[in-house]
Amino acid sequence: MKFREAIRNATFQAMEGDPNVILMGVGIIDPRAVWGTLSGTLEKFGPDRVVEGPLAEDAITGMCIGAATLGIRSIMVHHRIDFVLLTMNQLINHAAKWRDMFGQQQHVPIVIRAVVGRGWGNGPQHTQSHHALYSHVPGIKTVVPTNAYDAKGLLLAAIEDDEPVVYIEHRWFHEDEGEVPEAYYLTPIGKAAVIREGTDVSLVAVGPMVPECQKAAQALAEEGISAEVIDVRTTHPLDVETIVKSVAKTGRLVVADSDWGPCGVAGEVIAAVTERAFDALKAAPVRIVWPHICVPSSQSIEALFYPGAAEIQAAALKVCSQMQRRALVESTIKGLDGPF
Amino acid sequence: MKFREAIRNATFQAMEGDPNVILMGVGIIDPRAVWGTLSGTLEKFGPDRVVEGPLAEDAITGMCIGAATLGIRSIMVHHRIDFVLLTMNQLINHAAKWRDMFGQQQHVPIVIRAVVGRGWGNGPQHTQSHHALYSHVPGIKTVVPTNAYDAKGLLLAAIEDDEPVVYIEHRWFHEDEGEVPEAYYLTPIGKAAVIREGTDVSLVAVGPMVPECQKAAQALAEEGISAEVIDVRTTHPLDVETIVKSVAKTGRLVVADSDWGPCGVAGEVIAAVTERAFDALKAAPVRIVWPHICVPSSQSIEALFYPGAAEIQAAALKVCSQMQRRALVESTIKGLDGPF
Amino acid sequence: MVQASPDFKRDLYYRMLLLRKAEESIIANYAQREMRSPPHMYIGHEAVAVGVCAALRKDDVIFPYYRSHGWYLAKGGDLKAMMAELHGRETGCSHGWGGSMHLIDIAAGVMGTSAIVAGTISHAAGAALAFKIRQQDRVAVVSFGDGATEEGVFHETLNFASLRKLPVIFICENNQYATNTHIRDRQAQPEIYRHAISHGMTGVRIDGNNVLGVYEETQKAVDRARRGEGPTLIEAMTYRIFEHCGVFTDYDLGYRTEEEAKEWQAKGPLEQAKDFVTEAEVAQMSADIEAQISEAFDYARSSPFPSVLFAQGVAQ
Amino acid sequence: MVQASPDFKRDLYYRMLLLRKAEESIIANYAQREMRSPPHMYIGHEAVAVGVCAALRKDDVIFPYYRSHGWYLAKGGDLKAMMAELHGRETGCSHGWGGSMHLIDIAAGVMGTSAIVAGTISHAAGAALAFKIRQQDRVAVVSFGDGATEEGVFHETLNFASLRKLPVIFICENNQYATNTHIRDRQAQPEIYRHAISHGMTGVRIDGNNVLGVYEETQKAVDRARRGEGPTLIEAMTYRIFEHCGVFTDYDLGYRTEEEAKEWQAKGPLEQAKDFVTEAEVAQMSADIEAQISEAFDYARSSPFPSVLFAQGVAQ
Ligand SMILES: Cc1ncc(C[n+]2csc(CCOP(=O)(O)OP(=O)(O)O)c2C)c(N)n1
Ligand SMILES: Cc1ncc(C[n+]2csc(CCOP(=O)(O)OP(=O)(O)O)c2C)c(N)n1
Ligand SMILES: [Mg+2]
Ligand SMILES: [Mg+2]
Repeated sequence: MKFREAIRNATFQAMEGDPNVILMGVGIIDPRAVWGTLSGTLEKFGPDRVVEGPLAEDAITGMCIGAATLGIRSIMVHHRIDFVLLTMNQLINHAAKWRDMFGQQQHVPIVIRAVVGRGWGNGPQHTQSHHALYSHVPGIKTVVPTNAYDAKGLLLAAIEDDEPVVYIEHRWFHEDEGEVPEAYYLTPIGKAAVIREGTDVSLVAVGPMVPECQKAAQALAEEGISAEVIDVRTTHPLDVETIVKSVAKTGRLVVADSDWGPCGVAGEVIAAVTERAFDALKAAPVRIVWPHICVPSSQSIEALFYPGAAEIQAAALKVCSQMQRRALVESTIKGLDGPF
Repeated sequence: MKFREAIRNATFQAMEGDPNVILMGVGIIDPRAVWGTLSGTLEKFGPDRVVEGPLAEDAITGMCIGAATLGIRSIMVHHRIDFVLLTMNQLINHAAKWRDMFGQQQHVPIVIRAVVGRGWGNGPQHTQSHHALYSHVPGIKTVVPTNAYDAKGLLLAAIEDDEPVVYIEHRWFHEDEGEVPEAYYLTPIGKAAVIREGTDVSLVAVGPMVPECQKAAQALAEEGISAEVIDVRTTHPLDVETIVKSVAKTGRLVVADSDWGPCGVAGEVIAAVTERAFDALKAAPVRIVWPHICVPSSQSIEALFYPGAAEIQAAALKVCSQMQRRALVESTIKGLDGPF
Repeated sequence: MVQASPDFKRDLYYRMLLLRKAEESIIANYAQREMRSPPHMYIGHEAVAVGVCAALRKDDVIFPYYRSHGWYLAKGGDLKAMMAELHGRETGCSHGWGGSMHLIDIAAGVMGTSAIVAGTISHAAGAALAFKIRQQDRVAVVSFGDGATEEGVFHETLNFASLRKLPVIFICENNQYATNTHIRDRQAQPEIYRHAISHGMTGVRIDGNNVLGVYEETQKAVDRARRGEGPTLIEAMTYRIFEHCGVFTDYDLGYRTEEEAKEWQAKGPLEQAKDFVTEAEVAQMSADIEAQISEAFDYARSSPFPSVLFAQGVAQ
Repeated sequence: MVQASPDFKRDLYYRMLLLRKAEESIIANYAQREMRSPPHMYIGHEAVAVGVCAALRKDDVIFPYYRSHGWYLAKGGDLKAMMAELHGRETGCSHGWGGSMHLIDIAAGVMGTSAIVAGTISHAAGAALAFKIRQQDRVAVVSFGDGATEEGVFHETLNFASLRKLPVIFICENNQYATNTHIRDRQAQPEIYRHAISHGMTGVRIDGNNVLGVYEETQKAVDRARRGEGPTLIEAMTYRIFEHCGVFTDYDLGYRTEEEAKEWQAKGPLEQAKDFVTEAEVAQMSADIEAQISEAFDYARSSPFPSVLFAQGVAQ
């Protein structure tokens, strides 16, 4: 089934299985039903559980928190993640604080489903991906599914989680087909997936950079370089163990993120690996991220803006070339003899 | 002059020097005048330039942007940085986008002066320091002065800057005395300061961790370890050159930040250094950051929460011990002779 | 207007006295630096919390703002746990994590408090939505100041609550100041209740220092809410006697006059209710309350401090 | 009501026709995939932008919303630069960085546009504050939809503008839908202008498809603003003919009927103004406008694409 259908499937299963699960958002009763991900929910569950809000994202988020104190598990849907910025006060000053601030007596099981746009000149305000912002603050978890299977598994896990989870959904995955069991299942939050095994270099990717890394790994294989590809899936809490294990094997790290660099998830991966597996690193890690400027509208500069498989491949070759040089050096030295 | 007086001094000089500079904020005409940093501004410049807003941080921030399109340079003052979260839509979706989104035709020279609290049970909602969030997004600069001299120099530089600058001010620096010239001067944004020279380990610090690193460096000196201390001063754009230069010399890095770790500035420093100066690193870098949980209210757990000089010193010893071991190893090997 | 029974009136007085004396005990002991938390005194506002909560059931819920001591006690929050929280102890109502601005007592229906102005307004509407979804006849109440109504979320929430006819009651405690700025410097049209009307819901302005009046107006709102007739905004005019945050008066600051405060004190909550009780009854109530308070202080002071940052199951 | 001269009326008609035909040309050419930017069509709303801008001076400023083609042209924005922007070219009014939702022409007073609903409401108040500080008699105008008034910032800004008597005019283009959700599902009290009154400022509801009426009401508001008598909210009732975003109609979606659209079209901006002009005049205007448009398209298509990400002096 398609990625979008997997989201719909998970939403129906969660709402059928637990009367406390509701949908909230702006434009969710729109006949277009958030690109089809919510088709039929209004008909099936009615306006009390498919709660169309006015254009009041901040208040709606606060209502999710208030309802949560009574046991309601809200899925707050945003057509674009950029709009979540209107709710930062409720999300970071409130939802993220409720558990600790009241000594573990309150929990706010809310899911913030935020869709990321890209292309067709959407421009600077409709193409951001703020997973780094949400990954920074304690009390929030952040997941970024990249295939239909995880789209369902992570959404169900997010709904089951007792703390706020930001579920970041890239619109250009919506059409992707994948194997999705009809049965209810969870993709564990906080666990990365090794989606391709390799021995020379670890390619760690977030969201849309996962398919790019797979492409790059293919190309690298043809050049005799064996790349391991890891889909972080959860940007916080980050599955450092899985990543470190991979780097311990390969000794080389390239991190690809669909976001800006500074204080981003790619940098976090590099920092965490360097702290924990410094001795395993054979070369300087590299991050492939967005140029540090707004996302432009025009196709010509948009093309210059987004990095992809080619940049990842080049970075992988660079970190591996150093290995080869060292190998080379050693081998030549080994052959030396005599005083000349 | 005191840190707080340096801010007041800079504010007066900027407003006297340029009629386009104004103050905006909630409670800025309060007789307490934002802990004295604005005393006398209302009397001197009047209500048209010392603009008391209602409790409407989001609208006021938007007004700063609109006024900026007409050439007004606003200093928006928040008694607590936590309140800036109410303005994220205007700050990140708008102010940070205005330059690029309109092809460099618009500029929003606004300063967001945000005060960070700590202690006396202020609790989870009044003690955050979000410099990482603002350092992530292109189109915003973020500075964190740690002494009276820079408090004035960075504020004046922020006001002169044509793009939005978040000026993060730690309340417990307010009382600190320092040499502050009466003359107008700028502390360049994007330049770190080497405040203590050393050769064995680089201690890179943000905000309140700067004095802690100085304390730690003192203690380390007594143990025969020469620590270099760097005050980043600007968390974005980060002065990577200065930090890399230091690590190239010392080969060891400890980063101390008064914030949470994931996707934070400390991790960014480690990532940037590892990318650019991997071969210079002799040991795994270490970051000293907040535990990943909300800031607690009670003094007993607050004491467990905030790391300080002791943790920095211990981390420095750890990264240096590896050096010593190696040195030791080398020296013993040198002494070796014979087949036993 | 219904005839309130003498017992009921006595009870209202007793509760207001409890709030007053509890805070006076905080003021009296604050200098000992054992209560390390910024206290926003409720003294002068007591009739609002007591009058409102008198019209609520135990299973109704409240979402007070940071000026929450009074609300916590009026809704039946545990006095010992409150004093322990102010002392930062493990036995505090938030186990020492919240402090004065973050009192909670879920069993009593005190669901959450925020140090962010207007932070809980939308929470109450969310709780009311939960009641509506479950077809329960429970009511959610939120309290906030006059300044809070300047935050956009106030209007966003009124619109939604009115649109969905949610069982929520908005209590605006209009003491005319936001910190030290007068409402005339902040609001163009300072009759706050009128915003309710432009959002298509009931809005009234009342004397917030008249506890019976507050009770009666709230009772009407509660009845409407339980009948599914939607929300109400009650603008309760009152006055803060002490400084915005802290245990002192602040007439020296010059943003208000001592005369103004004195006038309000003359028509204060206890003053307006003094014929609810005899002097003998007051003396007896005082003795009873003071005993509870000293017991609460002993409990707080003898309680352990919290000692771990990460509770069971919280990822480090 | 003043007597508008025939010339003036002809001019209003001409401007509305320019807006209409400019967008029709976008629709006609959109399928060629050269304009890669989400277009929010203004067709049906023309009388609002044209009527408002007719009452403004060149040195007055506007902050339109994303449905901005009409506002940009009505305020005198350059047609060629607009078409070049839609084509993503270097010569575009935002040099290709903004696209359809981010038109700007500082010389003409089009100061900035946002794709975030309600994003520019506070900007206009800020510009008005700048005029007040400088004691200039200029006026700032912001346009936004009915949905935008649900965002808290709408109320935050009205309160401040009213409090400070800022020379700002709030134009709400009430087309009854936010994307595909009807106002009855979003607002409890849908007479939006009434919120202005509860914020202590002038608010009126008018027929937004009557260009003369819009002009006259705006002129009154402008006069008040220039005299320092404060802001006005004008709720202009109008209707969107095409889909929320895109170049097609969407009656098939079922959230509205074609009949409803037809009724509104019958009293549309051009229809109501048709006796401002003779058929011959319309023919001549059309020819003139079409010539400008094809020139603008040629200009756009022959312009280079932007080629650098980082402009001079922008830190990489
Ligand atoms: C969003 C936000 N802005 C500013 C503050 C700082 N602040 C704390 S209390 C307060 C005054 C609030 O006044 P009001 O709502 O009238 O309540 P009162 O304290 O008078 O009871 C302010 C400005 C805050 N806590 N939150
Ligand atoms: C803050 C925000 N929330 C949601 C959206 C998505 N969105 C774009 S336009 C729109 C409808 C706005 O309706 P209205 O304000 O009436 O303007 P109209 O499009 O009808 O002219 C919505 C919900 C957005 N752009 N910004
Ligand atoms: Mg008040
Ligand atoms: Mg509309």
